[in-house]
Amino acid sequence: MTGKGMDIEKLLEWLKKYDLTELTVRDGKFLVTLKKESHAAPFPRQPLLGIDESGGSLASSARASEGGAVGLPAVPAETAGWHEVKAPLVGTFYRAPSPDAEPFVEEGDRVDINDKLCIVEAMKIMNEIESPVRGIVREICPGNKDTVEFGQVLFRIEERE
Amino acid sequence: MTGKGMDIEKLLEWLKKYDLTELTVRDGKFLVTLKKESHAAPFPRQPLLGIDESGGSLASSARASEGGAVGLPAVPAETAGWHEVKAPLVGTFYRAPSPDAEPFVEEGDRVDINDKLCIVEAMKIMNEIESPVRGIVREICPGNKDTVEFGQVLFRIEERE
Amino acid sequence: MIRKLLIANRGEIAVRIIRAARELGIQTVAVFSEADREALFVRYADQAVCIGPPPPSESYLFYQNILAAAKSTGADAIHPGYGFLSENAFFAEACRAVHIIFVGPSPQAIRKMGDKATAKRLMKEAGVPTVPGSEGVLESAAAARRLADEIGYPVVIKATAGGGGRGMRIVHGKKELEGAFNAAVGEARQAFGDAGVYLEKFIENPKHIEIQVLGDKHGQAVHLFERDCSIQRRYQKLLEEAPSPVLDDDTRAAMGRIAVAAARSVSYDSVGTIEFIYDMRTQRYYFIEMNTRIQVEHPVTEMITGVDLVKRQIQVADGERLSLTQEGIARTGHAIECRINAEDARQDFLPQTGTLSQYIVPGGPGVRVDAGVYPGYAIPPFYDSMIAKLIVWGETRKDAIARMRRALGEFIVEGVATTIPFHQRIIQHPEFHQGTYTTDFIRRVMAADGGENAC
Amino acid sequence: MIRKLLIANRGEIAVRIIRAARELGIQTVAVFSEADREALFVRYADQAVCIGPPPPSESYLFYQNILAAAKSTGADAIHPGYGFLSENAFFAEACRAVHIIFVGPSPQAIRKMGDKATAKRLMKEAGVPTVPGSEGVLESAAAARRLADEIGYPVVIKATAGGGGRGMRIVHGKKELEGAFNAAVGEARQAFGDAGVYLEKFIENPKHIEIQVLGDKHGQAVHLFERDCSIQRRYQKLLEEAPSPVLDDDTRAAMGRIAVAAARSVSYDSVGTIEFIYDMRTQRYYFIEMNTRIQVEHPVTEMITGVDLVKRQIQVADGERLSLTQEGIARTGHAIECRINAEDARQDFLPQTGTLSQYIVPGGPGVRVDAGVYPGYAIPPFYDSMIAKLIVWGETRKDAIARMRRALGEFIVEGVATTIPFHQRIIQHPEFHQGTYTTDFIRRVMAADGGENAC
Repeated sequence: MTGKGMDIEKLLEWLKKYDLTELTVRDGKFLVTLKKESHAAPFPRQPLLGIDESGGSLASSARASEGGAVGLPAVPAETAGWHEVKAPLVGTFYRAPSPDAEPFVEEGDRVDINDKLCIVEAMKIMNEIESPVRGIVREICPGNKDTVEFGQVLFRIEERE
Repeated sequence: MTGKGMDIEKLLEWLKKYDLTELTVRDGKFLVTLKKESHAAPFPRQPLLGIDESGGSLASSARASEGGAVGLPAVPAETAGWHEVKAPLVGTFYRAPSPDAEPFVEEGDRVDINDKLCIVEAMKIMNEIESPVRGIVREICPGNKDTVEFGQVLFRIEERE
Repeated sequence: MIRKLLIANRGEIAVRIIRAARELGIQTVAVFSEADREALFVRYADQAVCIGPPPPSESYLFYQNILAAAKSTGADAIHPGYGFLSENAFFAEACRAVHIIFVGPSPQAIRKMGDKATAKRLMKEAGVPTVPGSEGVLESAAAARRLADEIGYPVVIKATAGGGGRGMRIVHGKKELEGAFNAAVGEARQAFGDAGVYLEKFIENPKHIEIQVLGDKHGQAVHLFERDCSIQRRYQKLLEEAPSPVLDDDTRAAMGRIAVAAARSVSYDSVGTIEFIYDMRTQRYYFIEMNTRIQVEHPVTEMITGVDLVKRQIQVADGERLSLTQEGIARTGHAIECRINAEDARQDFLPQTGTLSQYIVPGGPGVRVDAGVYPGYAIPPFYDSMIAKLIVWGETRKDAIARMRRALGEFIVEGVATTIPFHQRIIQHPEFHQGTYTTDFIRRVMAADGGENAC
Repeated sequence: MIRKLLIANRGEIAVRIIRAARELGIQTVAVFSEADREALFVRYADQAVCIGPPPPSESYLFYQNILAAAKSTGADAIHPGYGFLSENAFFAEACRAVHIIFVGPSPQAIRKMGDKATAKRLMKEAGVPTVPGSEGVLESAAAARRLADEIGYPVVIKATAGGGGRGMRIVHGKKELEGAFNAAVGEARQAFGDAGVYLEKFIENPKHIEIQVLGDKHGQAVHLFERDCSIQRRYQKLLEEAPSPVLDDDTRAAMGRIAVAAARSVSYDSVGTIEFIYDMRTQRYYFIEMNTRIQVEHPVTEMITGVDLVKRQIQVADGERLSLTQEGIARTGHAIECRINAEDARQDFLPQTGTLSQYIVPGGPGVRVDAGVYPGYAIPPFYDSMIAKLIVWGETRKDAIARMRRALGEFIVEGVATTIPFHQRIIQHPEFHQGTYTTDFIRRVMAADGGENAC
């Protein structure tokens, strides 16, 4: 069997048809490997703070001491073009300036550049996070009081004039 | 980038063009990996008795205690169709019935089925190896008195009527 | 002086022997079947010779090719590992006949200990306690009763021609004896065409405790304490530890002395193991058999004594005097071994084949891994399913258990199912923590826990 | 009671700390930079929090995010490992301020030992031998001569503002002194704008020998013998062993007592190391500095004593009393550690990045691997190049060397160049076998062998 001239679609068909998890096509110098990506990642995935970028909180992703693999929630496809506002530091996420106050923003709200979005509290210091873009808040990812890690997505904003 | 509809020849071209050692094409569910098989095997190759099927003898393949990787001699392409006579046991390869006698066969000789080809001596027992085919002896792989292992190629015979 | 050692085995024990030889400055020759060309032991050896096709009978048991490989490569000694040819007296003699050192005991010792009846008789003569019972076939129910009264109930009546539990009757008291005797005789006659039965004391749910011994060719012999191998599934050991959590020091010392006497009685001149069953109720122990080879579980003894048993085995085979004295062998701490098999515990321990797509071994303090595989290796279907042994040492048994738990959690194998999750269940079990488990632990406890297969 | 420990470090030491914590039943939180998302320590921890981008100043040194991660996850203790924040007294205080246990000594001890001049003065007061020399700046050539006569030649004159050998003069005898003094003063003035120089005894090609100490918060302190860390390349340790092959038992005991006195003098309450230079000609030794943290080479001490230093470090940080007594600490056998760095010795030890396409670690008896990587892992370019530590134990130094040789041969790393071949050269060198090597061994011997880069 030679890999030359054999198109991938053909191989993909075989994969599906025969329910293969791996298909290797070899010809002298070259090797083509087709794998069905299983749910198990190459390394047993454990939920990490921050790998889950769709808004998982620390509370929800704290893992058992020797817990098993957990699937990661998929990012909805339509979010692809939205602007992501990420946590610039580790801390606790607050949607409002005080427990009794209204949230800074809700999903669907229109925001302008430098509008306040939330507070991330770290070591008793309240860090206000402002919007870097103009648009509509499509998603507020962490829950109120969730812990967020560096780089975790806090908001998804559809940019609009 | 999606793997669907992209043919392997195209990917092979890229491999060559960009001197890649690995190329992965991914689309959501599927993964295609192209690798240039390097000279280094996935495991550091050390010369093994018998991996060298082009006629390496034990003497030549004895490796240093902590020796490095050694390339394997390639089997000449034209041998592809020839019949290989392999050692059925471990022992010492003798080309002639006794030290003073003529060799059973030489390269270029015509042999018939059941013609004697050599002796493999094991624990003082002389095992005569006969030709399983009719044809012309194209290659005598081990040297006289070399040790041969199980499955090692002793002769390559071009089958002819 | 052994200068080149051929290893007539495969897998982790072949790697283990190569390690010992290399540390002694001895060259190594691996022999391998066509299925093992990519195996770790083949890569690690200085030389390697293919000796046949995958079936063991045509390669690892095919001594002609093994001897030819030894002679051809100039090997002056052969180490048989365990299994395969390791307890084959004929092979040991064949080595001797062609002037190759067999790294094991004398053929005579193998032969004596290889026959159960001979071994039991010899051990009795050497003062080693054996399971009390009839010397041969019992002639009558009355004879059976007399004997049972003498040795005490419970007793077991077994067909001499029997096996696998057929024709076997356990008798708990005097009243049951005559009926059981007659039933056993009838069943034996019907099943095997031989009405002969014998009677033995029945040891219910014993511990399996074995003593490691080491002798040289100059009449020296020592023991290296015991191993507790009572965690078994269908007579296959799964987990071993040293020392045994239930032996007191007096019993330990007594068993050691007896094991050395047993070894001396056959002029034992290698590493070997005297196996006992130990009755926790009476604290009595009885000789079962001797294994005249290095054992799978030898590392737990190495971990608590610091003695390299495989190196010593090679040295004594080479005629060296044992430089160890009994007083000089101390033990420190506690060691546990888990056998990591490529088996799916959820499918009745069905052996698995496949490629190790990920393989991360545990490390750090007190952790030892003896493995025959590597990342990316494809496990062939022809041989034993054990791919690695995970051994830990701790200052105390509690420390060792915590460490084993930690190490099992770090051991990541993908591509095939392994017994790692099963071991995780074992070491979390309260009865394991107590140390009072017996040979029925796996069957009894795992079944109660929701089935042996649930994990 | 510490219940959840945050590890403010990465790589092999983070894995090492997770192992210790897990064996103690303590939950673990890893913090990691964006470059370390796939690292082994992140996978092995119970929880993991990203704390910043790859540069250490924005992640592993950015204590604000580390403390926030600790508070957010409910960690009650932080282990700083080595490097990064491990000897930062301010960080230790910051932990205390937010009621988190810093797994290390008191901020006071870190501060005292962190300043070289203070440390030297304190050690002198505690009766610890220090390198003889001037108390401060030398006023004149005459003062220099008086001092040199007193402490004996050779001496070294150094600029107080200096560094990197500039303004440094080695003086072998009385006749050279005045000229050297004037030259050093001139060079110091020109190079640093500060003419101040001081004078010390010059110890030529010493051994670097350090004593492991361990103290608790209740005034107890013990030592765990020495490590010989003289195999260095540009002040980077490459290989360490314990015990030192050149110390006699009296010197060993004396150095241990002195190290304990040094630790007590600053109420030292954690693991730490007292570093000495040891003059093989005079058999005298001098305090150099104290490292107030767990060290890279701690495993060699663990291997010969059986004491788990990281577990002990966590326990004493938690306020536990040391359950060890000096008399109860015995040593057995010999241990050697090789640091396996992703560096190409043929390219002046250039750090390598790349993916570990094959990664097979050695195993078997007496072999320990502490690694931060796994097969298929991609080494990021931002951090230390050490990927693993290979540690072996043997009954004797000779056994340990043979074992290290065997283990290095089994260690297969593909995808990046490593220092494995370089270590193979070191352990085969006759001077290494003698054990008399000093800190100039790598430079001197390897150069003579055809260049440090040839291997």
